[in-house]
Amino acid sequence: MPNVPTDPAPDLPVVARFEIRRRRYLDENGALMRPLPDSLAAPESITPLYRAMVLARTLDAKCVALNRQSRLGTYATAYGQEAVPIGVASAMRAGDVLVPSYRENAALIWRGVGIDEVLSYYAGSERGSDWAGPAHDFPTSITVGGHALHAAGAAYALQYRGEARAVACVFGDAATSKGDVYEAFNLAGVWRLPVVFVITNNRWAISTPLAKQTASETLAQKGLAAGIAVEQADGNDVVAVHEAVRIGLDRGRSGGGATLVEALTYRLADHNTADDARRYRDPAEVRAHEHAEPVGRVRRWLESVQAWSDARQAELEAACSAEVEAGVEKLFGAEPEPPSVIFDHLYAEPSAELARQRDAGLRAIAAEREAKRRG
Amino acid sequence: MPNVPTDPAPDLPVVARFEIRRRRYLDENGALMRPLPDSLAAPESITPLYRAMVLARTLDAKCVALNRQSRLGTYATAYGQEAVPIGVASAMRAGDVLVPSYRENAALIWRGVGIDEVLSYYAGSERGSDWAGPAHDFPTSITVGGHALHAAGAAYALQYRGEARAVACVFGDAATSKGDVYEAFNLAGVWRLPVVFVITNNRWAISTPLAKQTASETLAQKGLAAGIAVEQADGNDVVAVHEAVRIGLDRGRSGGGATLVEALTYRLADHNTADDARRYRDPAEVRAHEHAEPVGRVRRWLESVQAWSDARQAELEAACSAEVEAGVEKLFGAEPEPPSVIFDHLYAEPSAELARQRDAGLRAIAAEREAKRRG
Amino acid sequence: MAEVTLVKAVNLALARAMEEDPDVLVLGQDVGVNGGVFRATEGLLERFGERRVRDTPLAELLICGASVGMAAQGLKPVCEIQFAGFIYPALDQLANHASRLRTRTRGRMTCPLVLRTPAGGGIHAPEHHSESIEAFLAHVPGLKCVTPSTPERAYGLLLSAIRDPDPVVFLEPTRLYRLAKGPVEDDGRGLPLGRAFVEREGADVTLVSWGGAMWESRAAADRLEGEGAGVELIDAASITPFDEDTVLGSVRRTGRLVVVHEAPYTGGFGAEVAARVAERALDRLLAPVERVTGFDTVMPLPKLERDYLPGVERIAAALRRALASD
Amino acid sequence: MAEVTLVKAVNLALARAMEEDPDVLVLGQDVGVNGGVFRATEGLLERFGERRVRDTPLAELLICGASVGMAAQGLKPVCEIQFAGFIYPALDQLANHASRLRTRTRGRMTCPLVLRTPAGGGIHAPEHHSESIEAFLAHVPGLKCVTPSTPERAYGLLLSAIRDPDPVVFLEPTRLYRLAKGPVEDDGRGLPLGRAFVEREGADVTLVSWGGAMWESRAAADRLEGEGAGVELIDAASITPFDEDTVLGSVRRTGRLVVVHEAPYTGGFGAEVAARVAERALDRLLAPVERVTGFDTVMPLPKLERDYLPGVERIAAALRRALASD
Ligand SMILES: Cc1ncc(C[n+]2csc(CCOP(=O)(O)OP(=O)(O)O)c2C)c(N)n1
Ligand SMILES: Cc1ncc(C[n+]2csc(CCOP(=O)(O)OP(=O)(O)O)c2C)c(N)n1
Ligand SMILES: [Mg+2]
Ligand SMILES: [Mg+2]
Repeated sequence: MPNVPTDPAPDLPVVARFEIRRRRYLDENGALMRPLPDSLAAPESITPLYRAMVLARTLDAKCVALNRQSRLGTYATAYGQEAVPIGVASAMRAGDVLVPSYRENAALIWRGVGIDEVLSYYAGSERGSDWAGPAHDFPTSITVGGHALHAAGAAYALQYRGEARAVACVFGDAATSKGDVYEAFNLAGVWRLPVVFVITNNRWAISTPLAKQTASETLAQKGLAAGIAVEQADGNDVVAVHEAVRIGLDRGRSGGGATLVEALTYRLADHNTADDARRYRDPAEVRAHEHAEPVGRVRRWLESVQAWSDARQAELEAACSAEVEAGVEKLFGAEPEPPSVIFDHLYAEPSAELARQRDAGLRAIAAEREAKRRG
Repeated sequence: MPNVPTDPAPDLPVVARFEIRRRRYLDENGALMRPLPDSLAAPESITPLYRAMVLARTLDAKCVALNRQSRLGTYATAYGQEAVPIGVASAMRAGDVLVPSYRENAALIWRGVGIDEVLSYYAGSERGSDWAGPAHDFPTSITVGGHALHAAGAAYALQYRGEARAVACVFGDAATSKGDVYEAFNLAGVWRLPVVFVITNNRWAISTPLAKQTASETLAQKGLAAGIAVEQADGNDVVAVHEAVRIGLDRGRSGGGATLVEALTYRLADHNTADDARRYRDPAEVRAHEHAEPVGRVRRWLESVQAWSDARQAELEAACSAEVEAGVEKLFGAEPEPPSVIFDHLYAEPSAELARQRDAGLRAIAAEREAKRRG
Repeated sequence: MAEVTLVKAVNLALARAMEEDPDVLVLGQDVGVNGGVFRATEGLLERFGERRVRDTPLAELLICGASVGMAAQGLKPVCEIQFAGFIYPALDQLANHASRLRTRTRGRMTCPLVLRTPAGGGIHAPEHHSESIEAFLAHVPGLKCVTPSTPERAYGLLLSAIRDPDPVVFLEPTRLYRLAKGPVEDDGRGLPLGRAFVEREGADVTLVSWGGAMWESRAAADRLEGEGAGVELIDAASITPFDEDTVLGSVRRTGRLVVVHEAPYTGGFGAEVAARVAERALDRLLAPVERVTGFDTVMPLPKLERDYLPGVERIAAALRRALASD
Repeated sequence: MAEVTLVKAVNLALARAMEEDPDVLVLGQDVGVNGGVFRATEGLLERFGERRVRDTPLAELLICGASVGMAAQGLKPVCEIQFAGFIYPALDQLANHASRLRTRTRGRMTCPLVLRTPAGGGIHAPEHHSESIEAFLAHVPGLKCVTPSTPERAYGLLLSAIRDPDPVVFLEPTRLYRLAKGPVEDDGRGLPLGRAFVEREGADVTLVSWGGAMWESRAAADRLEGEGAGVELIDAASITPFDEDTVLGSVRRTGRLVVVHEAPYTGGFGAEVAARVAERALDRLLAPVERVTGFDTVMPLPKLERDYLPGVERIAAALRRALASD
């Protein structure tokens, strides 16, 4: 099972041993593989997670449609991966800090960020990141892995203040190839930081399959290099993600240090709306993963315990559509930002030169827009 | 034994297992702990390694003395760590590529670089790195860890050409905290590169003890994150280092991929001649490590098999001194480089602007020197 | 002669270079089966195989650092950074290693790598996808930095960059990848590095630009010509080595200089151009130098990116100011 | 008032800032029990404890990236990069994150970090230990970049940098750490960022420099004064925001400008200074601008490093050329 080449000297004494374990509750058919954790044992405690995943999927579908209509910029869905953002967000407390990548829109929404605020980014403006939601949550990270060190630093801020809070940071499988991500693991280990790193292992990075990212058999074992607690979770099982992250956050809050959770999922969609995965990926591979997707299995489980019905499903879908439509409406109904924002948020106080550039710049921008208007 | 926090769910299934083994042959007293490898079983095959370690120590002592006399710049010795450069160099073939840090002077010398060439750097000029020795070996890396990726790239060049050659890259324990070093491990893993990375774990990075670099229990396990073969070796046992590296190079040459060897040693000296370790390190800790140093144990073993004598020792010491003195003499006897070298090695062809700067610069430099001469 | 896009010209040059020199290889994120996110490496995998067209793990520092190692052992890696905004970690390898290996070894080891990256804004991309980074590269001795603004120049300059014995950073203006079309003869002929292109001669004012900003500079030059002014339009193309002779020669004739680039104003390479004039052609200067650049702020997301980039009106206004002054 | 070295002034300012604000902490390699390789953080560990004086693993990107995370959560990290030549990986965090967090969140999150690093050459150090990096930093909108050349300025500017609500890079001229001595009143008073210091007034030529090069600039100014020329010597101190008013005001009076820095010529910040003059004070310029800088080559190892750095003779010659011209 270990992927280390045949041991050259089996007679040498062993000085350290490691194991990677995998957490699963709900199998692909919605059957229980082990007892649900207490906090999620009652169906009513799982329905909010289910609802949030359906909302995520509804939102993603809407965004792809808006992109096709050229009303929204490039957008990356979490299609088939919804259990990760929702598992993470639902395991967090309000005071915890989320440090997301670009596939965690659903997590932000769970935590109170408005749909219009989240979508503002893809509509071409940063202003949504000045959200009314959790003031300490980080904005979406576009640089792959660049935010892992922020998570470590943020965790130190919480530790520094002696607060019982923790940080959750999410990124993709390819992010684990980046040195800064490893450095963040290492710092989290040596400073025993209250942080949980979650790898959304969807097996692809644009066209690059996991096999070209790394020879390591699991991504969880990357945490061994940093001496932190590691675990693999079925990333299509929202209960497993939730529980693995919850345990990690608790560990962090109680001074037990950092955790790495590898959430095993699969990218069912194109990388984003600008990508065409048929160029590089066998559709058969995608089909083979479809049944394991995270939303259906929860519904199947809820149905199996008589906690769900077609009627409730129809109701939920209608409610999610309405919520998404309302968010989209709010987004497109907002006044456009004035070009002055280009200048106004760089420093607390602009320099004389920047003030000069603002004055001249706003005049020039107005002239440029006027010329374009005239054609 | 594993340093992972108490397993949160011992009932979860294990999906991967790893072990770290430690290689040792000669214990601190020069007694055999296991049979010597065939290639080093005869005392005559070990005496060259012993000789090289004594030469290294002689050279280091001389350099510290020269530094005290202000005849040499800042210099970092390998005092107490000589088994690493010699273990590595002796395991390499001529066609292999060495990618050293600043503590591998002895390895370069083993491979044919002149003492004067090696010392040129510390006497303040790069010219020694244009050595007559192995043309493909890299110059000393001053940036900690910056050379690990060079080693990976060099290994790819060998693989690309289908050559049965391999690369050995050496760096310190603190280098393993750097993201580029992890990235190099990871690339070496996924491309199955013919490279052996050797960590000289001397437990200190200037004033920073290993416990502040990482929470990982061994440094060998950092290779697990990259899926490469890993091993710990007694870094004060030149046989163990040699054999671990030899196996790794063979593995690389035969297509078996990359290896990480953690060589456990101890920095008996100050970080370098500009450092005073008494500021931050308990001398008792140093004393506790003194007996385990690598040179004495080989002598004790050679003596135990009647392959060494006080007379041979005296002869060796005299020979090493003479070799070092000759190198130093050659170094200081060389004509100083002209200032034109500042301009002449940047590009194959200088640009017009650089040529202009060269002309004006050489005149200005001459004037500046003349003014200084006049006082 | 075929009319091709700029990105296709890059693709042709890569294929040609790989054809003629077995030591040339291509590496980067998604350069293989996907042919690069802009299709610059399309078809190379099929033609040259995995050994020479290599998808790397996602790590820009790795891409550049491993290329240094390859180049030091005699290969000619042409590596790609997917977007210029991700180049910063790789700067460590460019500034501390690639640019110095020759000096550090007095010529024993060299570093003939090429680092290609799309640069500049205007394609409605997310953050970090629209950066202009030439000024950073210009300040690293030992590097060369080139940026084409036509397919023909992309083809010829990239071939020369790959054949160059020293490290070259090749900035491909993202905005022009498909916008710029033109004839390219795939004859393997390189264009010299370190040479600017005088696109249009004119007696009244010198307009120097490069990369994506050449697009608007051309339009502004047209505009001013329509107003009766002779604009000498120069595509600097080589940032370093910079073709000072061509630029200063022109300024000495026209007495007026407008420099246009997308990168922020302060510390942009436009400052270097202006400074050279202030040092070496001051006596011929009839009007203050004008710089038309990105603002000293962060390139905004798509809604406002056009407002950030130097537009035709801004450039035309600067040209008029330069012409009006004496 | 006590005479202290520049490095001691840094130490005093750090202690003072930590004293007055419990959110200020210091992190970096060997900053703890060792007090930093130059002793800039000496005594802080004993006084403020491990929680606020933290040795980090050896990773510059980590030091800067973790500081961004801390700053975003309201701490005020003062992080140290051991030598400026190791800053490149950290540039990723400076350019892509620290400088943008405010813009990216429209002010919801800010990044009040300070990154300190010794910079410049002349201490007989190995490769990478003598770099001058201000031009890179000057071209990153959203950063401030400051470099003191006296103990008093080190103290006052560092305090202001730490109190500043935005990220500031603080370049400490290694060569002056012990060479520059002067009176420092440890009274907690900051000196304004963005303000140049007119060290000496003079009517004939403006000499602008910063950092370590101020040392030779002072000597050259002395020399020229001895020859009867009035040299107005300005320590720019703030690279960004740059105090254009003071510099251009002076140039408008003297009509002559010499800029001196250690960093390489092409793309150095001297170009920006020259460019501002060429744009905004051209009509008052009586002589070509002169730049006296490091060469466009790699800073050599100690044997030749003095030859590389702008020396008094070179600066004096440039001043004389500027004065001779009309
Ligand atoms: C540092 C950096 N390099 C390159 C990119 C371009 N890019 C965006 S997403 C992506 C793939 C990321 O893969 P992964 O980390 O697995 O996340 P996923 O998209 O699968 O969720 C790449 C290469 C980037 N955003 N940042
Ligand atoms: C990238 C980088 N950062 C900082 C330094 C300064 N520095 C030189 S040696 C050293 C400690 C290195 O420790 P380690 O890797 O354990 O090697 P050792 O010196 O113990 O052999 C430091 C911090 C450097 N040379 N390079
Ligand atoms: Mg992925
Ligand atoms: Mg060490």
